[in-house]
Amino acid sequence: KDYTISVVAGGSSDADSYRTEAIAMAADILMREAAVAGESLNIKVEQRSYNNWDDFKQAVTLAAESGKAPNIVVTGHEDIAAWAQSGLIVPIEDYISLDSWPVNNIYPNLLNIASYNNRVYGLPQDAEARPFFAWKDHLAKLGYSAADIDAFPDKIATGEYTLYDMLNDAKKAQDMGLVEPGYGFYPRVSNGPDYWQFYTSFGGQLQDPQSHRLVFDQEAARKTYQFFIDAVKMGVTRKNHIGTPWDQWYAEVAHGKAMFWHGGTWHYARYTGKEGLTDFFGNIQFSLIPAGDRSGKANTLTHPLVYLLTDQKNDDVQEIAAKLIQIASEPRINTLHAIKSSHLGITKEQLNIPLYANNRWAMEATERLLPYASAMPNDTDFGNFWNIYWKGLEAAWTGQKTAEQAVKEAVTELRATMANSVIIR
Amino acid sequence: MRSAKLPFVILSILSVPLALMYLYLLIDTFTISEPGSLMPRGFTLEHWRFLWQDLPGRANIWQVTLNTIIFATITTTLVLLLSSSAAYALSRLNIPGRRILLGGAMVLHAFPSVTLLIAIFLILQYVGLYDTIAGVVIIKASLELPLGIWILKGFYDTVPWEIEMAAIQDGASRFYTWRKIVLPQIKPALAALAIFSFLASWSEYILPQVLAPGNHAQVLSVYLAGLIADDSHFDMALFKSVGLFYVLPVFALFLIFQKQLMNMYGGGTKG
Amino acid sequence: MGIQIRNFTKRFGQTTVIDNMNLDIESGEMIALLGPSGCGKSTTLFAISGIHKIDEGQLLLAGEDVTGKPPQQRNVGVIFQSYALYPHMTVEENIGFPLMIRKEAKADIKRKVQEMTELVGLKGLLGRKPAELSGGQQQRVSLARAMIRRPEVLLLDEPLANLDARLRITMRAEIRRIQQETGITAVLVTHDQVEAMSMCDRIAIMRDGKVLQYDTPEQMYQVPANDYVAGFMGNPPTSFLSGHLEHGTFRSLEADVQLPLPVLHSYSDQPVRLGLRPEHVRLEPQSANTATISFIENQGRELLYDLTLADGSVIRTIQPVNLHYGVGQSVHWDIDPHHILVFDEQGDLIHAG
Amino acid sequence: MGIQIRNFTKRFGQTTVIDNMNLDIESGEMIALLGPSGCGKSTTLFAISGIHKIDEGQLLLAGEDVTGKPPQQRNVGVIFQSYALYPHMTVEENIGFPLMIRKEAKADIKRKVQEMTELVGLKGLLGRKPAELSGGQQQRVSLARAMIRRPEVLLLDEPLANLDARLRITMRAEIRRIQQETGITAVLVTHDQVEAMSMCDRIAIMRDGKVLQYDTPEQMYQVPANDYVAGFMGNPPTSFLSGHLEHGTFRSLEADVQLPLPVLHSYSDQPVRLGLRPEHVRLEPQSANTATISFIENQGRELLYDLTLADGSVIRTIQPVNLHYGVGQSVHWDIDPHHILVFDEQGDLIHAG
Amino acid sequence: MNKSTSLGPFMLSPALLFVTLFFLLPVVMTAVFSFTTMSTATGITGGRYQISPASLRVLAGDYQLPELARQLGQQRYHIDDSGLNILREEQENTELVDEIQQKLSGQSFTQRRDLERALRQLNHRPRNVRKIKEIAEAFQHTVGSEPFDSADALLKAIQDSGVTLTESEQQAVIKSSYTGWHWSLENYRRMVSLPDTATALFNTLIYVLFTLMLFNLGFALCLALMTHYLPPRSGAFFRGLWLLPRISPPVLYVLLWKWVAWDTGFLSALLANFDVAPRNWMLNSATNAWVFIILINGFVGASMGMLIFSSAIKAIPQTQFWASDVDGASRWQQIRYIILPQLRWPILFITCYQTLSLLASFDLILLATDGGPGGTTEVWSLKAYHTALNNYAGNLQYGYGAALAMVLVVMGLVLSLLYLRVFKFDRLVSKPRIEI
Ligand SMILES: Nc1ncnc2c1ncn2[C@@H]1O[C@H](COP(=O)(O)OP(=O)(O)OP(=O)(O)O)[C@@H](O)[C@H]1O
Ligand SMILES: Nc1ncnc2c1ncn2[C@@H]1O[C@H](COP(=O)(O)OP(=O)(O)OP(=O)(O)O)[C@@H](O)[C@H]1O
Ligand SMILES: [Mg+2]
Ligand SMILES: [Mg+2]
Repeated sequence: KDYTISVVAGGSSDADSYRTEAIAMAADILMREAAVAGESLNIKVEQRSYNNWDDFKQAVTLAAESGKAPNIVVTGHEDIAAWAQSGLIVPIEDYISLDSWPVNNIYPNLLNIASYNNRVYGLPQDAEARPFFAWKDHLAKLGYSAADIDAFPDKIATGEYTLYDMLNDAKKAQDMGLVEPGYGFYPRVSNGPDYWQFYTSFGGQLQDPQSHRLVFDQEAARKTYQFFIDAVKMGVTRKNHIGTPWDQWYAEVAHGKAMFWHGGTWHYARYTGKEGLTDFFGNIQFSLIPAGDRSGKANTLTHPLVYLLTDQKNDDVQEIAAKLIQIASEPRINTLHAIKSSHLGITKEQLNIPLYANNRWAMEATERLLPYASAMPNDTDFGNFWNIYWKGLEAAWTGQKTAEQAVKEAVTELRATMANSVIIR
Repeated sequence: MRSAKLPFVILSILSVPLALMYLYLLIDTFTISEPGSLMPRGFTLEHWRFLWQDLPGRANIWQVTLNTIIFATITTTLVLLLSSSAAYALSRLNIPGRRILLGGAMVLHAFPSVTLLIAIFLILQYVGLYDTIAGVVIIKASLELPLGIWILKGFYDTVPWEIEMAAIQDGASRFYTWRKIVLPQIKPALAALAIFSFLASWSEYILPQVLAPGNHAQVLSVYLAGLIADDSHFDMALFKSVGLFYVLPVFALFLIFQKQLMNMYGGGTKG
Repeated sequence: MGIQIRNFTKRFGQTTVIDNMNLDIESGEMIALLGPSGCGKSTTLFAISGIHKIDEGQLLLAGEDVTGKPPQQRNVGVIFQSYALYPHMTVEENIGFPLMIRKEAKADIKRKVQEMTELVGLKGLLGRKPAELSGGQQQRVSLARAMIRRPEVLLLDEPLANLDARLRITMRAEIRRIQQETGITAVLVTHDQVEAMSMCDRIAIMRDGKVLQYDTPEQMYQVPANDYVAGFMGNPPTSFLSGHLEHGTFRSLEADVQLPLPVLHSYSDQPVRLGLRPEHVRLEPQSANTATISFIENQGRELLYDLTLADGSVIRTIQPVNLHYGVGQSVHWDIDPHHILVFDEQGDLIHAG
Repeated sequence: MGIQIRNFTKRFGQTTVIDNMNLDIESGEMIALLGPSGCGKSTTLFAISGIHKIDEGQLLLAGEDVTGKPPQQRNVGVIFQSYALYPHMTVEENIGFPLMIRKEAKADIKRKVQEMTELVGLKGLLGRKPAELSGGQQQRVSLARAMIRRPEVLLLDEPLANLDARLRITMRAEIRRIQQETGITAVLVTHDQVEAMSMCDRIAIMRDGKVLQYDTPEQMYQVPANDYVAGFMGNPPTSFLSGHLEHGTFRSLEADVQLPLPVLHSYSDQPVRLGLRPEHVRLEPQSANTATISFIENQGRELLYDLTLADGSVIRTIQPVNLHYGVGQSVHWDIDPHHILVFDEQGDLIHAG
Repeated sequence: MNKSTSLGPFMLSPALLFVTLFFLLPVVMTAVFSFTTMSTATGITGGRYQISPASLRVLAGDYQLPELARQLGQQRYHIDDSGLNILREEQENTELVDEIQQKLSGQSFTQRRDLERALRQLNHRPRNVRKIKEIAEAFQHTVGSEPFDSADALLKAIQDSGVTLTESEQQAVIKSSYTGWHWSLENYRRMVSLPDTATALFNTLIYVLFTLMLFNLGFALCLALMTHYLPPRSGAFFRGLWLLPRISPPVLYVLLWKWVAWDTGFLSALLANFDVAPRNWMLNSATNAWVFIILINGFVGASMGMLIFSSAIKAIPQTQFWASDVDGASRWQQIRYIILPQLRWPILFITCYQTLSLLASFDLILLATDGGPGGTTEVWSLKAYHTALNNYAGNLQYGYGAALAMVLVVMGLVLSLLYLRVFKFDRLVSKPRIEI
């Protein structure tokens, strides 16, 4: 039998080529299996990657509306909610057994992230975490001993070292002239999931575990907003930091122009690759995002991409696609992607794959970060929810509003926009 | 004729920022200077490598350029065809509601195309032109119509009635008169509009991106946009080079056809 | 093919431009529509050609009612004031256009164009575009284009207006010759009376959408229906003099003029206007009427004198160059009674010598 | 203010349009530049006004060298061939423009415009836009605009070309009167010899960027420097006849013409061209020269006959209307020897009667 | 085709067809969308019926039926005879059915996954995951969270699960479980109630007004006038230079501005020589941001006006310039009295055309400041884009986006009608002189 399976990946650059190639490899394996079993099966895999998320999502949704959806979509897990509700995708658990290999080896929290309405819609394609970074040399000059620096991640993990401690150190570093003003704390330059980490650091919760409803914690939001206001006030972060060009930012953080910053596990590839930082571990310490204050907790956020199965109105095709996804999630195959693109693995067994195990970054990051990783909830209203949160943060950061005002307006807007589906505390 | 010194000086001063921007753009594509450095250093052709080798994972630049040329050319042709006939009817023919139609053409321009995309998509989808170059061409041409109609109408207004009368007297039908007698009179305007539409189509990004997302017919704007989203491998100098490559043909086109393009205005009112 | 215009009325919006006009043009005749700007000459032509709709009335060509027919179905050739040549076509294409429309054979067209260009004297210019031609040449292309399909009616809208004096004289003769040779019925619109007189069999003088007089040039020159027509005919123009008729003598006290008009002895105390043509006003030392020369214009072989009378009114006389009067000189003048045109107060002709 | 043009040369790219021209115009004089289209008349005007730069030579106004000065600094009024009225301004604004530029008081401008419009007969049209005016009215606006600031030099580029005959005559007189009254030095560009003769003190006849003759109208009419000038002067135009001069007699075998020219008895077997003015050609039954009438044109008070000679060449005669000849009729003609112009092969005048 | 009354429609129809199909129809559809709750999640073309946590929340909250919601929310699988009979009827593998009866009879499961797991332990288990799913479904005693294609199917499934509904309960369940869009005025209500609606409107006003006046008209005029007085060659050069922003791709063009304005950019580097601390000039303050937004858009916008004005000036007969030279007009007076009055119509045209262009455009702002700092430069169209088309979390709100777009359409419509009226555009239509 002949099948053509198309796979489309969003937000992918050259380093992410295994997102789609893994499916092609899986097809090869599946065909060989069929041949061994004496069946004739012929699968052709069409691959396509998009750099730009907006374009990708637009293309996929419009293609789906016109009945031309690709069979497999690689996208952020947050799309599951909307796409599942609109019927664009079907649950993968209808086609493969969750108890089978390698699905049963996937980290359960990742599999959870790929679920909606209690059903598993896709398999995680990769994992990552969003660490907090510090430039070791600056830490040393601030007076931290080598041992202190090594213990830094632990101090953060326990909540001993908070975000405000960090601001103070940053200020000190600036005053000492280690970094220029505004470079003490040098966050991500555009909106992104990273900014939920601070909300979590201040004790915020995104989803109510019982009702699965979104939660807006006013106090946590206020503290988060205030934190950035304070950072600006102390001069360690620029008021207009948002909007700085990415390539400038990368070049700066990779060469010690900043004291503290945060990013993603994949930054490792960029620092050591294009930016030419040869000794990553000698220069940069990484950890969880510190707790906001004593009441909050250190955390990190993972934002896995997932393989999703689109509704083709043809169970046979969907089943083949599901099988391909299943095979592509084999530790060996997934490791190719994880290492090449500096992401983290999805299965426990990957730690036993030499390619993975020999990669210091992958191993350390997996150990240090992944167990603490939370994720954004899958909810159709989450996009709106996020926009509103971000708008408030940006207004506070740039000095347009006080933290209180910003929270108040966010609440007003939340009430007006999504009434029942959000719990406002 | 009087001296042109004063306007030259003023204009030069006003143009400095713009000229600097593009000058440094040019310099950056041929050197290895760091971003933000004022003194260029280290000549290289490295950033222009896309011209002779395909970038990994991307279409061949020449194929993409060809696609763009085809896209722009067909769109331009369509704009010319549609607006030249519609504008003639509005300018010269005795049809009820001319006033309203002409006003309508202007009002059309008020519709923000981006926000209508979803609806446009559904229609294209319904007529089976979604994800085809033909679909994008049609939409782009429709968007350019109001301007085309208004410009050409102004020109039709200036064609002397007498030659049209003469042709009719000589036995030609109105339609034939339009095609063989009136149309040749507004050639300069057609040329201007053609160039203008070509420029506009050349730089169109959203429409091909959204309405023809398939890989088969990538245009330059989409190719270029594809280069930036890659935040871990973003190569600014390469991006600038491709950008310059994208701008240069149309810039040359403008310089060559500037005389024709300067015929954008055909009058229109005597008040 | 004769043309009959019956009760023709044309309105643009509220304004009536042609008011119930009647005009009979015989087959093979060439007539002129003469009148000041805006009197409706072009409008009349447009009606005949079919470009304008007729609001009221009828138009007959060769006795057939063509009122509702479009221009394409009337065999009418038009020469426009501005020639209306097709700027993008060569002379050859311009002239051949009406034949091409009819889809005649290429060879035929070529031959006919050849003939036509010889007729109008354009040989050797066939490859040029209108912009490369002089006014006179353009004129002739326009003529050739109108003639080539042998129209039964030729309409000419100020065809000579843009030509210089010399060319105009030549073209006048040319057009008239061709018209007479081919026996076409022609209507010439002009505001130049010399043109109208020299080219046409009959002239219709129009004012404000009405025909004032429709007559042969000689008749019109000699017996103008009213002072307006008299003023229009004659070059240099007729001078007018107001006064009273008393028992066979015209008198103007203010102008200090007295002229015998024995034929009109029956009138007494009749206010009249005299029309005096400059060519009939003589400088006669014996005359009792005096005037002062206020301006002399050299017209080449003759001189035109402005004679200012006692009341400041001016009459003109044209005289051979060999007389030597100067500006400011006082002269005596006279005119033969049978050359005097006499109009009543309304301007209608009472008597022509 | 006198104008001196010294060794003026003007080139457009490669082509020399004016070639080392010299012209002296006296203060208060009105001269005409007469010549065919493209001979450089307008170019000369543009040089005087300062619109064009002078490639070589000098221009003196009132003895002062103004060669390098921009138009704004020369007090020169120009009437353009196409009027160049400002289409967006009313008549009043158009005429007042030069004064407004000088920031004269509103009331003054209004008064002067009023005066000027009366002078040129535009009263009542002050509120109109140029597009709403007839050609003649536009012409007069242009005139008024040029005159209103009392220029010392007035340049007129074919100012009467678009007027009808009657208006043209009136305007000729008017312009001349204003020019004489105000003592302005004026240069009139025209290709109409009647206009040039009737309005100007002197005429410069130009061809191909050169001045052929610069003289008073009478002199030019009676003693044209060459056949070209002769052909230009006179209305209807001079007819020419080629032949030989043999001991005091002109002979053309082909045309079967023989005319005595006793004054020129010294020439023998000299090829010449005769210039015959229509007004001097007489229809004389006794004459031995015969011709056939090939066309008759009614000019109102006179008739113009085309006389075709044996070899097909045509001469013209103008005769009073009371003679009754018909087309095709054979006639005898003659001319007084002292009215004959004789030119040599190069066209230069040998003798004027 | 001799009559203009028949030729006219014929010649207009192609353009009319295009415009209707691809312009008017989308507008009408957008207007329709704006009264719906359409989003990615609801799909565009239709929905299904699904008992999901969200729908149960609505049922419990909006319809005050918490007990029903609880009932429907239950998941229960019970191995009983009715299920086995169904399997037998469907002629399933009898050995398997027998084994189920034998080993699992009487057992209950709250998760399908658990039942499936149990089934997978059996000896005669099917190889196929889908088969197992089908078998499990036979024992389902609740509606579950499967989507149904029709309301009737859902109701039937509920009935089958043993829950009987009253008429009103049925309606409530149908409404709350529908995943597609429904009609609603919510979008407009929401728009009115949000505080930054007014801000966006005000920003739009500033943006359109300043860009239009300063650049699209003012600067365009300056360019046209100055290049007019230049020799043709340098005129062409400057026009070409100023056309560059228009023909450059926006991403590249904005990048150049960032190169100028950012804290590592040209301006900072240049001013460093004068001891001015480097800063992000573009985002330093709201005022700065506006200045740059207007500059960025203005540089692009000026070229269109420049082209139209330049060619309009070119169309003025040269003799008028000569005449005014001779009349003594200085260059400034020439501009003031001769050129500008005759540019009336092109100026009006550009005003009209560019107002509408500006209203609808946002791409440069998006790339330059993205509405920042802190939303101070977020204009209406950008807001529409942000809220409706640019949603990180994938759920694009077509309905709300359409409502925002409709506001723009209405603004544009009103403005253009106003322009058409005020500028007396109808005078442009003159009566044809050929009356057939
Ligand atoms: N389309 C029109 N709408 C309104 N009035 C018109 C129209 N065309 C002509 N007229 C008016 O009709 C009258 C007659 O116009 P027509 O063109 O026939 O004059 P004409 O005798 O040809 O004048 P001219 O010698 O100036 O060409 C004029 O008063 C003119 O203003
Ligand atoms: N800008 C120019 N470039 C090149 N040649 C020109 C230019 N202006 C005029 N000429 C040429 O110079 C010659 C003289 O032109 P000019 O306008 O002075 O003629 P004119 O005597 O006024 O003729 P007309 O009676 O037709 O107005 C013509 O042959 C013309 O073609
Ligand atoms: Mg007319
Ligand atoms: Mg000239």
